[in-house]
Amino acid sequence: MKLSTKLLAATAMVAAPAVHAAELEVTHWWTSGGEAAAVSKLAEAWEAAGNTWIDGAIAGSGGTARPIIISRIIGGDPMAATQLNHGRQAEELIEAGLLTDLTEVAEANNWADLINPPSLLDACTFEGRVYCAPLNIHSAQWLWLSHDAFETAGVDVPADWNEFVAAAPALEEAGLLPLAMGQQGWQQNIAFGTITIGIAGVDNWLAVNRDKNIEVAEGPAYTAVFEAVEAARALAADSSVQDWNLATNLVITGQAGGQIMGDWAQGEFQVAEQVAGEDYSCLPGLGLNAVLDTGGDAFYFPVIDDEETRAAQLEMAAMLVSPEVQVDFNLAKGSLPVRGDVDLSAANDCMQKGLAILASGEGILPSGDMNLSADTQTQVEDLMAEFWSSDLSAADAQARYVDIIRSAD
Amino acid sequence: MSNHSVEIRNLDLSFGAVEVLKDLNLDIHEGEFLVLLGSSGCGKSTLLNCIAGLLDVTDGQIFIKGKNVTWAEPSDRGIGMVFQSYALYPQMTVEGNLSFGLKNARLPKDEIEKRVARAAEILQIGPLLKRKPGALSGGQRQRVAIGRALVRDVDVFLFDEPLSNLDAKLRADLRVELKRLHEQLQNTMIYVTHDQVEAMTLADRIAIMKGGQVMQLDSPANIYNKPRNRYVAGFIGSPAMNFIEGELSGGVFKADGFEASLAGYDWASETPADGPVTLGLRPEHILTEDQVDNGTVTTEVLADLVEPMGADTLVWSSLAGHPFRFRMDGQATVKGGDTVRIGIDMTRASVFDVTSELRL
Amino acid sequence: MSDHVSEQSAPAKRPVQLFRNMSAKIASIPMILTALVVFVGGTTWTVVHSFTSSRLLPKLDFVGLDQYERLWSTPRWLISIENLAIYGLCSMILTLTIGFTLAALLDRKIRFENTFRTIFLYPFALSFVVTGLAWQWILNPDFGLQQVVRDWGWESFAFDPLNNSKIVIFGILIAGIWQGSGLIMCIMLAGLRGIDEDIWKAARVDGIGTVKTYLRVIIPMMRPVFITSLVLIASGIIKLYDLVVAQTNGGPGISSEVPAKYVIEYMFRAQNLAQGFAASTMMLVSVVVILIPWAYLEFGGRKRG
Amino acid sequence: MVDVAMSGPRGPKPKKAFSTRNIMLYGTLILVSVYYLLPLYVMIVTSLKGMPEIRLGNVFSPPLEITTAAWTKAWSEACTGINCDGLSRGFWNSVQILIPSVVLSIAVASVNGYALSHWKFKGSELFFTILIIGAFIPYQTMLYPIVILLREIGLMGDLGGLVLVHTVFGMPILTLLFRNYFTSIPEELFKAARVDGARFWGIYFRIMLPMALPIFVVAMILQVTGIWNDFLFGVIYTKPDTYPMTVQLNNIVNSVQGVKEYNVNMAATLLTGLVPLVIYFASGKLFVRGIAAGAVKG
Repeated sequence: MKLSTKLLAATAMVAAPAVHAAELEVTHWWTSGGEAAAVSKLAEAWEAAGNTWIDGAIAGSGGTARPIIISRIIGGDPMAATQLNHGRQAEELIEAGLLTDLTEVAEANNWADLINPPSLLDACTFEGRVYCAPLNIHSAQWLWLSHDAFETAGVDVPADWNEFVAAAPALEEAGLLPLAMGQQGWQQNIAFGTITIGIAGVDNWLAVNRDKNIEVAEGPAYTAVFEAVEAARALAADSSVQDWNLATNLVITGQAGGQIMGDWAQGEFQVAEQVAGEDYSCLPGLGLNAVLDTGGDAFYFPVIDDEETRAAQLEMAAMLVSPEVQVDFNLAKGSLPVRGDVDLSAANDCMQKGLAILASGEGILPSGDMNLSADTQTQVEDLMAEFWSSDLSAADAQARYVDIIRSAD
Repeated sequence: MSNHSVEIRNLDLSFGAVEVLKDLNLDIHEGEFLVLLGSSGCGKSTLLNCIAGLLDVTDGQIFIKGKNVTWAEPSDRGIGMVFQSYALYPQMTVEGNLSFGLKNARLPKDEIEKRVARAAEILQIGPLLKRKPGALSGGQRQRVAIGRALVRDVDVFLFDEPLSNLDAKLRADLRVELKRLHEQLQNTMIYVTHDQVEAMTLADRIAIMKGGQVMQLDSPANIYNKPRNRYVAGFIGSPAMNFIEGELSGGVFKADGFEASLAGYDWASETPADGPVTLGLRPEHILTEDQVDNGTVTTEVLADLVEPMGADTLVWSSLAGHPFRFRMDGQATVKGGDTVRIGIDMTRASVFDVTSELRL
Repeated sequence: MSDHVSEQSAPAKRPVQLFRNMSAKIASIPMILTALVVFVGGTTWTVVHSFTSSRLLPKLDFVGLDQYERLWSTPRWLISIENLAIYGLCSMILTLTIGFTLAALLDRKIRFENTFRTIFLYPFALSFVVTGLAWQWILNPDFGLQQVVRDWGWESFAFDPLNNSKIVIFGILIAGIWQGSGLIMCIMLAGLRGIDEDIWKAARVDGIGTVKTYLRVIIPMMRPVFITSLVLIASGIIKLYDLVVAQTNGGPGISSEVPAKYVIEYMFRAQNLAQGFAASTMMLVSVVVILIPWAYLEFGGRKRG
Repeated sequence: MVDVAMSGPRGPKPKKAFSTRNIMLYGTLILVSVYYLLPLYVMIVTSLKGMPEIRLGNVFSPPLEITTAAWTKAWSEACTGINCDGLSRGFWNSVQILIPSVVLSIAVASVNGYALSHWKFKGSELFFTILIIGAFIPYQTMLYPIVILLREIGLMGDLGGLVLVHTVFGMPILTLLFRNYFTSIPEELFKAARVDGARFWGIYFRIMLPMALPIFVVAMILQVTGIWNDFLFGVIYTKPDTYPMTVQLNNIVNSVQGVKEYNVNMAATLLTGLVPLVIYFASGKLFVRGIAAGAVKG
């Protein structure tokens, strides 16, 4: 039996016509224009092989979709495939034997060699077995800058975070908002993480996030981080928007100098027909440390007690990592592919910067998802939400941060 | 101006297109107990509400103690009112119910206490003062409701069917108490009811109402003996008056197989012309057994059905083709199917015009 | 003696206790199952798991009161509690006041009563998500009310509750009351219509003013109506979630967080089921603490009345 | 009568149309109406504008150029994932969920309320109290226990499971309403029927049901509103093919990436709210009467 499915997976790999038509229900939370376009690439590829894609989109990010996905998995009536952020989220589902083992597909398709950075596959691996198919890479450590705004203020477009902070008074004088910031914990947490990498450096970041080193979290490097965030808070004091894309819009329209946001922000610039380098700039790692994390999306396949479905699930897993799908999907989504052997010359300046960092193999960080549990992340986000929107002092915030890291698991 | 306590002039009241009171006039004497009597929907309660100022009149005037109160607020009219449902404030004690209006009028405390004490004494509700209405019986509640009117120290009391929520025995008791109260206080009282026994026993005068108009305003005796029209005749008296259609011809009433001279009848005006009339005979005025020959005319009827009622016996039969009931002594031994000889005193009868239905 | 006789004869004739009212018991099975299995069973399950370290999946590895200790030292939970207290208190007072006042106004024999009543009631047909969105849009400082007033010439006018962490809970309150007060108005109106007309007449004869009659006579008479309303309002308050998510999503910062949102986010976003269960246990405890005295008053009071 | 010429006020007390009382009364009502109507107005106006106009103007200004594009888009073009057929996809699904859920939940709750009012048995009040406390539990905290329950009885992912969940969570308030209503029906009627030999079901169907129309209307309105507006249960206990309309609404409204199309959001919101709104507008008077019968008494 195992052999036959292996064979099936192998045939899928070489894109031979499928032996049978499968109907798979796929749950995800990609519902915006660009995202939906990207999903439809997946669906097209899947249906081109003679299968049927039943779309189970649920908007509202993981917060809305996750209880639905998990309820259905533990309710014994799961979807055939589902998006989940890879990382530690799925560990318990794997332990409970609720997710399909994809190791045979991974081995047949040589994922171990192809997937770059390898940390993505590591995140899918649990006790030596592979349980998810990585789909793309998103990185969060970007500073987006509006050329218009700096022109109005009469200063040069900054090349890194320190210049940006120095230019802020000029922006304020010109009646502009220096830093656009959506008033939501996860956005503020991204800014915090990005500033940490920029100010405290990668080693300190890893010490705290990966190794849970309390001394570093209490130490002067992190004190500087919290002070920098406190300063950034002052720069964003007048930013009253909630959604990240509305904050991005402030940068696009030149009302704000910059925004710290993940690479998905450039989709907004593209929609507004702005050109990277002319209308806006992007600085990975705040221009201080050219470092990117490698978060992203992955697909998991809940166990369904039906051999045909299982075969189809393996077929889909193989398809998701295949070069054609990787290119089509990531160009539509604006994210980076999970394998280094595909051609993305169509990508724009900012994407190329990201690709270059990936290709160099240096400055690649595992995403927070892979280091901190969702529980700890939520606590940090709550802390950041409070810190950014209140007058909590840097010292107090750091003390509470240390508490969270100390109890992190 | 007059010794009239309440005067009502040309009162009209309509709700939309429905005329409830039509050009109504009524004078009520000082210290009089006036009962407004009528079946439901006759406008009697509406009239009372107009007097109280709870309803705005459409046209006309209302005077109380010679003062025009047509536009005055109910509380400024010098009236007290007792309602059918008692309308006690359920969350206040009896004392609170009695004193609430007075406190609101900012009367001095000792004056309030004095009045409450007096009302409590008159109505014998002293022991109940600290209780709430929920803990009282129906009769007690009604006394408290009367007390609430009493403490207002007013000239005119208005009663809106105050006894109709009580059982028969209590009703009879309270009726007597009300009569005593009136004798003691000598206030003007206007009392609405649909119960003719209440009306006959309590009233100095009764106003019989129908269709928003007063049919007859008179003493209970006159209303009973000389009803002004056929409606009043039929309404007052239980069992109801018998009506026999016939002809008046030279002072003699003629119907199918029945003839009786009306000599000695107290005509409303001079002896009317011959023509169709209705003869009204009260069941209790029919003479039977050894009294038969005291009547001005005698005849025989067939008893269909006999209802012994203890004190007397009601016999159902027919006379001149019309249903005919009469009352006999309670000990009478008549059975259904018997032929009974009866006597009729035509001077106590009533004769009505067929078209105008007025008493002739 | 007679007691003795009835004692002797009654048990012989009476069927076995269990089979009395058999149809009624059979018909009540759905209710009994719901009460026992879903509500008692479900909450017990929740309470038991709140003493564990369950993460993504429920597990029975007990850790004692750890979750509760963490809960009560979490600023976000404390803010949530405080917000719920403010919202709950204001919402109860305002909803009752507004509901009653509107009902009283409608009860004054006015024209267009149906129109007004429909206007006050229609928001109840809309979900909290819709309510939150509409009010988020109106209270948006750049497009909404604040901007309109500024356009009228009052340049310094500031009303941006959704962006001001000190008053954000009142921004939510505005929307919450908008949605919920119509039903309360309806209940109050029904209660007012049930009041004996004669009471009003008696008060007028006594010379009591309209407002005073409402305050001193009518409102005390409507105690059961107020209790029904309070139960409805309270059950809505404790469940407050969708509205906050749609309107502010807890922001700015964590200044408009509420307990139900804490529960749900810790269960699903943070994947710390036990923490969420601990929080929902606390909510349940407070419900029981509030409800039991009420039930006692309500059912105890009825026996006396 | 003698003194016809008596002077003084006559006829109705003159009322000024603009008396202080009326100004206060109607003034308050109109002011409050503005508060209640404002969101509806804003939703309608916004849904009729184009996006550029929304960005420029304020939310209250009427549309300069009326366009129904947003409505069309919300109904038949907006995308949910890769399916771009708007809300229309969910409408019939919602109806299919709505009807059995409303019928079953009302049927069960009315029988409960009837048993609790006239057929009390040992413990019935206890179960009722538990039920009422259940009304206070946020649904979301019960998700997992319910999932496990449905899994055990094999109704997970089935329309039947969803109907069951709606019945369970509608039960507390509905049972309360029915219990109060049936309690207010005179005991004598119930006794008379028993003397006539009617039993539990006989009395329910022949005496109680025909008298309970107003409360059924209230229950129906509450359930239609609640179930139609439900998102959480609808999305968890069904599958993509049978997702209710609210899932599409959520997807349209909550798409976090890309530009927020407020006009489409508002149109979608109005479209989704249309069914309960129509029911409210159509049955306003009955609703008040039913509420009077079920909520106020007892």
